[in-house]
Amino acid sequence: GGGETGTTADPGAEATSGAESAPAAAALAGEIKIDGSSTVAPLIQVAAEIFGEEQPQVKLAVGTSGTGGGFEKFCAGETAIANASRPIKDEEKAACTAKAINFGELRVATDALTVVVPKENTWATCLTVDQLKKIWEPGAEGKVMTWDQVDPKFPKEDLKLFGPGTDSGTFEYFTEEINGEKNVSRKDYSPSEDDNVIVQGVAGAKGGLGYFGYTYYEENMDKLTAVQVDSGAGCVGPSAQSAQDGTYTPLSRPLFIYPNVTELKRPEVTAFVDYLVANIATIAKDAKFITLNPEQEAKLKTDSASLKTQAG
Amino acid sequence: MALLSTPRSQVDLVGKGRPIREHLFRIALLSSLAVALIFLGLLLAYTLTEGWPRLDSRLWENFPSVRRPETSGVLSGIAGTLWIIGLTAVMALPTGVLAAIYLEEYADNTKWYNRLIELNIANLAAVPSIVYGILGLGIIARWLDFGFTVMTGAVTISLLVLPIVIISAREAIRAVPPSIREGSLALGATQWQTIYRQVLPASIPGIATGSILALSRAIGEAAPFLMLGAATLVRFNPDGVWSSFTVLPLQIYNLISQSREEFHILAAAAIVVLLAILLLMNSLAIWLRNRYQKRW
Amino acid sequence: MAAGHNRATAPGPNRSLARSRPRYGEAAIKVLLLAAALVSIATTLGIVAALLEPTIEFFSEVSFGEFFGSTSWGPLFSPPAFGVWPIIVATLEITLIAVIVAIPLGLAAAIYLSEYATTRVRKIFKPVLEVLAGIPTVVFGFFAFSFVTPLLQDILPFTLDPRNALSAGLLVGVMIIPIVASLSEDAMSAVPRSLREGSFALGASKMTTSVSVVLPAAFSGIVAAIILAISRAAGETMIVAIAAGFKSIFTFNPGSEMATMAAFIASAGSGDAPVGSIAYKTIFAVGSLLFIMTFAMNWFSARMVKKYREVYE
Amino acid sequence: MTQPNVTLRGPEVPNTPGSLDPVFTVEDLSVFYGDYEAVRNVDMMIGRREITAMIGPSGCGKSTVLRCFNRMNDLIPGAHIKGKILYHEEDLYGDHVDPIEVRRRIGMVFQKPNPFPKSIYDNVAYGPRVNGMKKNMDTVVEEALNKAALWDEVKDKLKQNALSLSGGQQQRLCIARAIAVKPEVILMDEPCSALDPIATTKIEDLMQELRQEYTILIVTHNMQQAARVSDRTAFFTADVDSAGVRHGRLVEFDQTTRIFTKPSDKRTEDYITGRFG
Amino acid sequence: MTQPNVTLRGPEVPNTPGSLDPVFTVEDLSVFYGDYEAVRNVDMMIGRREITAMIGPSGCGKSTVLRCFNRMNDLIPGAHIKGKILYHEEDLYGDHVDPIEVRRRIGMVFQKPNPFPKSIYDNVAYGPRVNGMKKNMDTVVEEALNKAALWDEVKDKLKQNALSLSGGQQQRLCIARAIAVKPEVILMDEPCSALDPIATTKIEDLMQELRQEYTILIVTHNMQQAARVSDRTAFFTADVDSAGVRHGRLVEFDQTTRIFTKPSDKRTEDYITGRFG
Ligand SMILES: Nc1ncnc2c1ncn2[C@@H]1O[C@H](COP(=O)(O)OP(=O)(O)OP(=O)(O)O)[C@@H](O)[C@H]1O
Ligand SMILES: Nc1ncnc2c1ncn2[C@@H]1O[C@H](COP(=O)(O)OP(=O)(O)OP(=O)(O)O)[C@@H](O)[C@H]1O
Ligand SMILES: [Mg+2]
Ligand SMILES: [Mg+2]
Repeated sequence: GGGETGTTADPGAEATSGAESAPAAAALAGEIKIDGSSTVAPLIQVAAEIFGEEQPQVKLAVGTSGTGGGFEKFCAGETAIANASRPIKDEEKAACTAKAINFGELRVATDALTVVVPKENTWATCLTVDQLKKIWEPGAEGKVMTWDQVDPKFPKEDLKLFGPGTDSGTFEYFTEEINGEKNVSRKDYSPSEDDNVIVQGVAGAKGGLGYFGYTYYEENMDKLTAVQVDSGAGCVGPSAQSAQDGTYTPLSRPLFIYPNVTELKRPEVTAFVDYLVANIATIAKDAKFITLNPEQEAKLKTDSASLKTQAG
Repeated sequence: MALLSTPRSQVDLVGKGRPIREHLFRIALLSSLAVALIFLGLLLAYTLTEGWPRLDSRLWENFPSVRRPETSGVLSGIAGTLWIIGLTAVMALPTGVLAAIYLEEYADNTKWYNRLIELNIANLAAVPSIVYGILGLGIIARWLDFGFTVMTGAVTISLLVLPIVIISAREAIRAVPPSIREGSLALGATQWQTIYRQVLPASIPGIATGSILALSRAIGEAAPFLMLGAATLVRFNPDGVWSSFTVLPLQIYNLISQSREEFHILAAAAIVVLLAILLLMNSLAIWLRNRYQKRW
Repeated sequence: MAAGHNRATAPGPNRSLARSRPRYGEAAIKVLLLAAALVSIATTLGIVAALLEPTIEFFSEVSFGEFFGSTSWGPLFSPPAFGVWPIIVATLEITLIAVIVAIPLGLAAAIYLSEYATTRVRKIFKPVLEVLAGIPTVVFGFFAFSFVTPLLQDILPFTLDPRNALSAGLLVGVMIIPIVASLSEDAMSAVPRSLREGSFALGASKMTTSVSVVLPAAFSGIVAAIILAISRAAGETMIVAIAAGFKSIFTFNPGSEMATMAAFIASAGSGDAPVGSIAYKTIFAVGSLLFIMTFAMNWFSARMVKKYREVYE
Repeated sequence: MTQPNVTLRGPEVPNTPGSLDPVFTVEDLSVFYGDYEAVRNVDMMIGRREITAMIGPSGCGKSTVLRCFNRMNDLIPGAHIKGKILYHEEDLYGDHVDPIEVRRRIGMVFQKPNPFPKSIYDNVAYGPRVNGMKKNMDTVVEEALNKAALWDEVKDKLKQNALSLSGGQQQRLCIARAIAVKPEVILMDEPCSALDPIATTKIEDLMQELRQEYTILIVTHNMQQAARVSDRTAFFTADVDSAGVRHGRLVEFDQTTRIFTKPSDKRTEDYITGRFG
Repeated sequence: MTQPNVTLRGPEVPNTPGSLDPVFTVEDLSVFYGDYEAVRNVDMMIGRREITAMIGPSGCGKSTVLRCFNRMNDLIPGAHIKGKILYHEEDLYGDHVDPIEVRRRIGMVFQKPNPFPKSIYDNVAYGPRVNGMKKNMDTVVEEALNKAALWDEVKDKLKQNALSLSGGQQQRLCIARAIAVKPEVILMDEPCSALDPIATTKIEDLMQELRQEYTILIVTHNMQQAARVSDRTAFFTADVDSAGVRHGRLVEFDQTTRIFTKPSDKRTEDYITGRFG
């Protein structure tokens, strides 16, 4: 036994030794509020989880108010980081400026919007952008109701449409790319924030068709087939490869986070962003996101470094 | 004299086949009640079987995780719910009871403003909870600048249950017979002495029962939190009233929305936890009522 | 005259009846109590304040005619459509289904509890109804979506969307049964026993007495119960968000997915409509409409109760 | 003994003891509420087309006994009887007897007027309707209201809510309602105690009228009223047994004139001279 | 006229008309419930250490008038008075008068015994406590229970809940409770109507005792009781005015012996001889 050291039991000495033995660098604390796109959320949630295991005192709250909702809170100074599935809009920038909130933009991943049909669907292996437009444009509402109206070669099967809610960045992006203008879409589809409903809906109807982020497709490959998209250069299916190299057009898109520069002065926020940037490949893989290609990853690193210098 | 007597034949008191209709009616009534109860049973059985595989300590010891559904739990939701309920109890119950005392013991309801208060309370009890969410968002979070914190959630929920607390407390107070009040006042007690020493002690069991039932409604609310954008992935417990938080019903809503089957099982298991808390509170209410209810 | 010889037992005329000590406490308490009662008024004012400004702004951009005169709803689409009827119809349809479920079942349960059940039976069933009333609506939503809808899809001859008005309506109905049952039971128990005895003494059966004496006498209370239940149903959010979905097209088909007003508020409110945008204001406009609808119903209910209350007692 | 302060109906008393033609014969009746024996060992007879009054201090079981005659006590959980009540030689509590049928034959009027919250017409028509009568309702209603001396006062407002009537009118309406099903007997439990003197007088006059056709049993706490209107009087009281439990008992049953002039029991005398109660 | 059937307290009646030493002087009192004038133009005096009884048919306003004496009517929204009640020359409804002080001085016992759901001791101690008395509570309680003739029956179970007492004991407890605050006057509204004969006798005896020290006002529907216990009697009745509205009125106020032997008003005579009510 080491009972002999008992003589040093003096309160003052103990206090000093306690202070010294505290790890000076590691233990960060504080709360980091993050909100925004539900598409980006899983990536940040995974990052938050892993980071949280190393820094249990740092409290990360991740909300999913949607890209716009996230910016709203962000520019009101309520959150430290905004998640976005599209670049910030000018109005939103103005709102941030009005509140003197400086921010930076970091591209953290790539998404491939995936058009899915059920396994029983054998005909729609590849659709052109025009065909997708024919299905989704406002003029189709109440008119294009069966597959043979899209292409006479397709069977006369009822067309059942599913998609994300109108308030998501995904909807905005898809409508812009396919219908040519943001938020322009037929209204008689089943919108859902809940991708599970899209999966179930499409899988449950022979003539079903829907679209959502690539992640969800990966999770449900057993139930759904991804449609190849032909934007003029032949049919390309969604995959990490095609999204990264840009051949999956027009439906691949960048995903961002926007840190508040002032908030970056807090060590725990910097630490989190640093951690995310340093481990972006593993995190994205873990969250089943399409990772950045090397150039994109290099840009992320330089962008985040310059943000840190801004914050001082 | 016998001539005046009613003939024996006229004195037949046998019924005329009424019982069958009566029985059918009774059975119809009973089965209506049964339908509601069967639903309750079915619902409990369904969630219990669905959630069974995940009904273990992982559920209440772990924080939610998107990476590992198998170890994911709802600890932060349970903690958030307890915070909200605790604060709601502290804010809504005293306010509600005081308001009920005012309305029952002081308010002269020939006065327009007292009638307005009453009508207003009845009306608030019917206002959809999502509208309270708008109130929380627009006034409490933004205008009062409480942000998206436990405090905002608790104030919103307090306002939501306040009418229910007031209504049930009024009933409990009204159940105290007027003769008790008269007896006290006739001895020269002031009105507040009468209330504090006679009316309140006699109505406490009723008030407690009503309050518990009101709080058990608060426990299940999700809609206002949806409006308040309470964070969904919270991997910590609130450490104060100005902390971020999530609540159990909102977590359940989010788990249901996940596409992975594991999360649905987790949702069912979380529902069982929520229902268990609820049943516990209800049993407490029933016990209180049976134990202390006064029959005048 | 023997006045005042024993002060202890007879205070006598020499002591004034004026307040012997000031009672500021009593007044302070009354103010405190009134303040507590006024919190409810403040709540209403808060709701109105939260709703009013964005609603006014909304109607300065969107005309009443468009709001109430069109059947195309899609404030977040481009170009936006502001015909509110699809979500009103969905709200009414789900409420109607709920009411069709809840009124007969709830009333029958109430009659049973009030007129037939023994004290012991009532003591068991009332708490059980309370439990049913306390079940979180997410739970009902989950049950509707993952159990009732698949079940109905199997047994019903027509197609049912994965999210549909029918099963949401059914579950909203189950949710409001306890409200109807327990408030109606209160109203029926309040009917004086003498009325029942009067009926029995005339040779009426229990069924006749319940249906033609007790029910009419409790009418105003029952109406109030039903109206409260209707406003709960109309404003229910989680069940419809989970089980009825968000598709806002103008349809009466209960098998199809449809968004109610509350579901719209929930989805748009938790979504990304930027503050100040017309889409954001739409949330408040719909919120105002919902608030006004419940307000109107309750005002009507209060009048009914007042009108018929004097009828007995 | 001070002379009781009562006005007795002299000449019209038609029955001498021997002439009682029994509608009910009560044999050793005890009434229980659960385990509690509220009334013990009652023996009495109710004569046809007579008015029988039941008097006694509060809680002595007058209402309890009265309600046995039309089986209203069946509605109270736990209430049951021992002994027998014969209605024209038939056991009122026999197995084959339908209490609903009993109540149709034996009407009842309560202490507080309890009209249904319906129109005057519907109140009177209620009984005939629930008893399956369909035709000539107007005639039935008019006849019943006439017999209850109410027709003239209400004939122009039959559709009006019955609750808009005055207390005395309401009580006469309740009598009309009872008459409308053409019962043989009418039971009345303190029918005037909620009424003012003028309304009381009207009801008492009405009882004298009804006596021509109906057998009437009335419970009253007003001795003067019993003396004024009844042919026979039953005096009940409550005594405490060795275990300290109170039980109601029939002390004396006789012609009203005898009860009020020459009671044979000391307790009756004490009661009617106001020494207690 | 039939001789009223009453037993009058003969020798103890101490007051001849001239000797009335007024505690209350009621001058032209009318009592309103909102717009309804329930009682009209009452003039009477309540003599010190006397028992004054108020009798009359139901609804004639006895309780209404009684409750004016300790301002209990203040608690009913809309209730107010016209006229004056002087309490030892001081206007009971004067601006400076504190109704709570009034009620401390003028105690009240109700129709149905209403003990608080607390221990016997706490029931009696309640009044002194709310009036700020702190010391010697045990003595106060014992004294009050003694005066109410209840001490011997309850002295071993003072901590027991008051609701476990019998009805008569409960009523005596309520009297003890009223006495404990040392009032000058005790108002009693039909204090025996919910009690059995034996309990009634006990309360009546108690009133005779209390009369040595307190001024007592009692409302009763039992004329025999009024005759037995009171020194003076006020007879109220209700009449209907030209608009068809009923108002209570004081018909006659006099020494009890006179009221019951030589009433000067026909209505009093009718009432006490049982011709109505
Ligand atoms: N439903 C009941 N359950 C139990 N006990 C009862 C019930 N009804 C009456 N009693 C008891 O039976 C006894 C007789 O009551 P009853 O009502 O018959 O008396 P009463 O003579 O009509 O008195 P009153 O003049 O006050 O109407 C009383 O002790 C009473 O408490
Ligand atoms: N709170 C009240 N509001 C309105 N009217 C009332 C109120 N209390 C009593 N009255 C009316 O005042 C009149 C007198 O009532 P009060 O209770 O004084 O009569 P009472 O002589 O005590 O009768 P009873 O012998 O039945 O107790 C009645 O017509 C009654 O309806
Ligand atoms: Mg009775
Ligand atoms: Mg009275």
